[in-house]
Amino acid sequence: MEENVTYTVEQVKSKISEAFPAAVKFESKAKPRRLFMTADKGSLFNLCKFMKDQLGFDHCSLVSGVDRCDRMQVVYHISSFSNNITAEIVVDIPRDNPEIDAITPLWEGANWHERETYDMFGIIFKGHPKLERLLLPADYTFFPMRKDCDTGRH
Amino acid sequence: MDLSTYPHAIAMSAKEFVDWSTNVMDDIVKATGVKRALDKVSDPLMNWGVRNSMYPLHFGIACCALEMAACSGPRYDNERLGLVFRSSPRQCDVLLVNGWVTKKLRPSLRRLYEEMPEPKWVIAMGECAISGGPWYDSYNVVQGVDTFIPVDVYIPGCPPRPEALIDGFLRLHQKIKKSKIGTFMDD
Amino acid sequence: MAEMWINMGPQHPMTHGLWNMRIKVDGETITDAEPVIGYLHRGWEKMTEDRRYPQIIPMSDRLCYGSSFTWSHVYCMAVEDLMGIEVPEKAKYIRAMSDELQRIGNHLMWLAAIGPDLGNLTIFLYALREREMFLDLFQSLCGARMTYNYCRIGGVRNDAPPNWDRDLVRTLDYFEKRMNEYEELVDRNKVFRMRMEDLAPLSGKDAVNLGITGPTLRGSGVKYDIRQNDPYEIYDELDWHMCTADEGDTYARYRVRMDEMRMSVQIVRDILKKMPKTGPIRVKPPRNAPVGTGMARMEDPRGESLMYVIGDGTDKPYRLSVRSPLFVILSASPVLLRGNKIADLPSILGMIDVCMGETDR
Amino acid sequence: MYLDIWQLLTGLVHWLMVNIIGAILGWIGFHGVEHWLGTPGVLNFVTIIVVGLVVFIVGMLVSITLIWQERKELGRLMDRRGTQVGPIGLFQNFADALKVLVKEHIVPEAADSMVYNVAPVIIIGVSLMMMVTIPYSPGFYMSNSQLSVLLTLALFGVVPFAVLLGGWASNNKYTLIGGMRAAAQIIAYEVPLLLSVVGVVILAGSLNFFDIVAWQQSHVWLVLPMIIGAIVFTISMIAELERVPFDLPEAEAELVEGWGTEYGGMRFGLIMMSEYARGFIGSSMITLLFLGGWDMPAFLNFIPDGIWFLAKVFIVFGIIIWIRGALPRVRTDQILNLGWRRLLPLAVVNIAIAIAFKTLGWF
Repeated sequence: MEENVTYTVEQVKSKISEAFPAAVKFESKAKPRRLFMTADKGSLFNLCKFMKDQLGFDHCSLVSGVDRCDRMQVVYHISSFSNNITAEIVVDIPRDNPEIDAITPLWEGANWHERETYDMFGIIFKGHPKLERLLLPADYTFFPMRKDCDTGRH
Repeated sequence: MDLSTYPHAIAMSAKEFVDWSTNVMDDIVKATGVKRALDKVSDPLMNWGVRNSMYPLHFGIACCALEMAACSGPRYDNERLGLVFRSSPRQCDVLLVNGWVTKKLRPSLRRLYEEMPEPKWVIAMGECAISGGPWYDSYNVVQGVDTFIPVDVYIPGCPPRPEALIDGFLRLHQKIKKSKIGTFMDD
Repeated sequence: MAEMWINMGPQHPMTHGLWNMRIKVDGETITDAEPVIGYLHRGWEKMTEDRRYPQIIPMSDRLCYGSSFTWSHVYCMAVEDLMGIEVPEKAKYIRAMSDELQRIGNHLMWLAAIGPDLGNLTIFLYALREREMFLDLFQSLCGARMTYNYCRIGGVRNDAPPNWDRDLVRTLDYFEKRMNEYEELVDRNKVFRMRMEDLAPLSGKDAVNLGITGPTLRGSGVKYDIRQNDPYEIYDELDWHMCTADEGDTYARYRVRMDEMRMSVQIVRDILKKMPKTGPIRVKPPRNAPVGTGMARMEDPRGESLMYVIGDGTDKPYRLSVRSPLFVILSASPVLLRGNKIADLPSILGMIDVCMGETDR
Repeated sequence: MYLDIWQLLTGLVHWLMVNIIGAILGWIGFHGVEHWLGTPGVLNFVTIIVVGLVVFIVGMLVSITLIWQERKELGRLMDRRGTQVGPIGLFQNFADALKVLVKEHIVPEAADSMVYNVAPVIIIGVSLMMMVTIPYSPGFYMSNSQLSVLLTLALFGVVPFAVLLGGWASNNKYTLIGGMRAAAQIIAYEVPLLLSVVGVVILAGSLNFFDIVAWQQSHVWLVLPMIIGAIVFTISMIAELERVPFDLPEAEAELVEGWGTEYGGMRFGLIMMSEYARGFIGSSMITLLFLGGWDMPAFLNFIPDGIWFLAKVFIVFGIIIWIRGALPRVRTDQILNLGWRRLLPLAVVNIAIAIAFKTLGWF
């Protein structure tokens, strides 16, 4: 990333759609300093790397999983300190094989978020340095945040 | 003295002798009424001592831990009552459970309780420790600390105010006052 | 001495909260560290899926008991974002004011906690003494000492009681005098400085990469404060500036927090000047949220807090996800600890202001 | 003006043994025992025991008062009241003492039980033994040895050894680190402590407390010529007593309760007690060596010597408490740096000053 270059939301949008014409779709929602997009499972890591290296998104705020019953989603909130933009990337992954590339190698701050998402949803982050149970005791066998997990039973 | 109740009185080992002499002393003290006289002095004295120097365990779990800290602050100042928070369970008398107990914590809390020397008391502070509180439908919260350790005093509130905590300790005073903590020998 | 692992926790005076710091020591030096958390995990996010939107406000108060108002605030902002509600002008001012008072109260609790960490009990009691004043203010504002249940979706619950402004100004005047007392006790104390300076330095680049936010980040010289860079409520209209320090060591983090307390006092004074005297303080939210997502982030006393809520057309959220600032800062604690002495562990961890309720959720 | 306890108690014991018990025995008819009781050897022996008992009880009472003083003074420094059990909190320590009596005695399963049990005995025994050498006034003392200063300092050096033993035997990582720290600290601070006393000894020309105080009475309080020595001695003594800012062996923030983590019940109570007993000895050493002991302005002669001495001890201990209220704990490496790089050279400078004074013949 070049120093002291700031981009507006529109510039970021155009740069991303130039680099990833097929994989990334922007949502119509528009709010100041926010960017909403959906990305492909396969191109997520490259998208994040592009955003970090070229566009100055240097802070991973949140990685959260969502169980949509027919599919899983991973939602990334990635913000930029220089541009003051927060991007929301929604990635769909199949429910029977929940695997996605880890972004911990890019942002160390995503480490525990991904661990927690694994802990709660059972989503496997490939390339994560230490994907173990974080909040729950290691001997738990269920993933509590999945919608089909009946918490009353445990 | 009737030696027939101690059939090995003639040839006994050192341990047996200790037991035997303890029993004899016990019998004498009880029969002559010395025990009652001693208890009359020692019971109120010991009881007063125990009541006025209760050391709670310095163990903050959740919200109520801040009120515990506020209780030792200048406005409430629990040291007036001789309450000093100690960090080692070996030196404590009161286990103050001030927050929800999760399944991951339960073994540790049980162990802390076991590490404390007798006589010891447990105060459940706040709704979470009493019954699970707002987390009544959680998969990871133990519904009440009294499911695995005996609790003496419950302080309701979410979180209880520091005055309520001090009141809880004073209620524990009343409970100790009723117990026979300072009697010299077990009846 | 051979290297050995020490479990510091779950019951340990260093842990303000409940967690377990596993450290590997070589004599007195820490060679490795691994935080073990989850002792307070209660399935907060799962439970919210079974509560109606207003019912979650008191639960979010209990996310972090040190700064409960900011958490219910960020929750309400996220739901307002989802429902598309515009908050009345006066409610925005009251919210920002409560935020700043909460920030002072929380920083005072942090100041109280680092005293025993460094081995001095006096500062603990001094800070608690002043914290009581701010708790009193909150008590007359909303009736509770710590868990307020004050913020509402679409505004705040009630207006300030009569003469509350007068009490507030008096408290602030008094508090500014007391701040000098702390600085005499800590900043002008050679031993305090000896313990804190050049301890666990963290460069701004590392701090950003590790996801650290809040005063810990600003202590490393990174100028980033969500109140300024991504303003919410009315922070862009107020007269204030960001507090940073360049050294990146423990003392810089301490300085940033102390400056923030003074800055919060200034913000509250400014709000009192600019706040409209009359006006609605609350709009009625719809019962059911629309299908969609809402997101809000704000500057918690500890860093960036973010809530992400998905609505599915019912009166309960489909998913509510929380970003806790400490969750991330704690994951970076091995980096801060490595190479330091055991004796410095409490002060390094105390300086990031640990609050486990929001970390474990 | 002082009370000669030896004279008084010798007379009392003689009267009790010869005139009361002897008379009764004689009346019964045990004439041999009566004469044996009256022999000087027996009388001396009993007198020593009685004097020891009196000095011990007074020392314990003073130590208990020091605990009370610490609680109240620290409370006031922190803007609160401190303990309120009994009139102005005076009964708090008795309540604590009664409580530890009824507590269960636990020996951890993994501990080395013999060493675990012996270590507190050594600490408590040594701490109480130090009371033997401390004179309260020219007449109120237990022993008047020619090397009493040296003996007291030697006994101080035994305690960290027992701390190390206890910390190791508890089989707990915190206690082990605490014990190690005690050992490291004592090596760093024993040397400046002893060297700062050397200056006093050079000027006063004796290792006896009585001679040192007598010298101060005839010349000047040693704190004036030996100001560097007094400061070095005070700092080293705080380190020796393991109090804030040098209470590393029991650093509460990181080591739970330090080396004493596994000790509970009666042992914990006695260890606490002995800590304050050592605090009393430390403050009285500062008083005796630098503040003139029981020396007083001539016009205040009507106040007994012992009261003067105790008043000075309480003031010195009050300053130590003040330091505790104002300072945080110093780190391990900093404490060693301070000991070796600052205090040791200062102590040597102090000796040079003492030698200069002596050769110039000023004192």
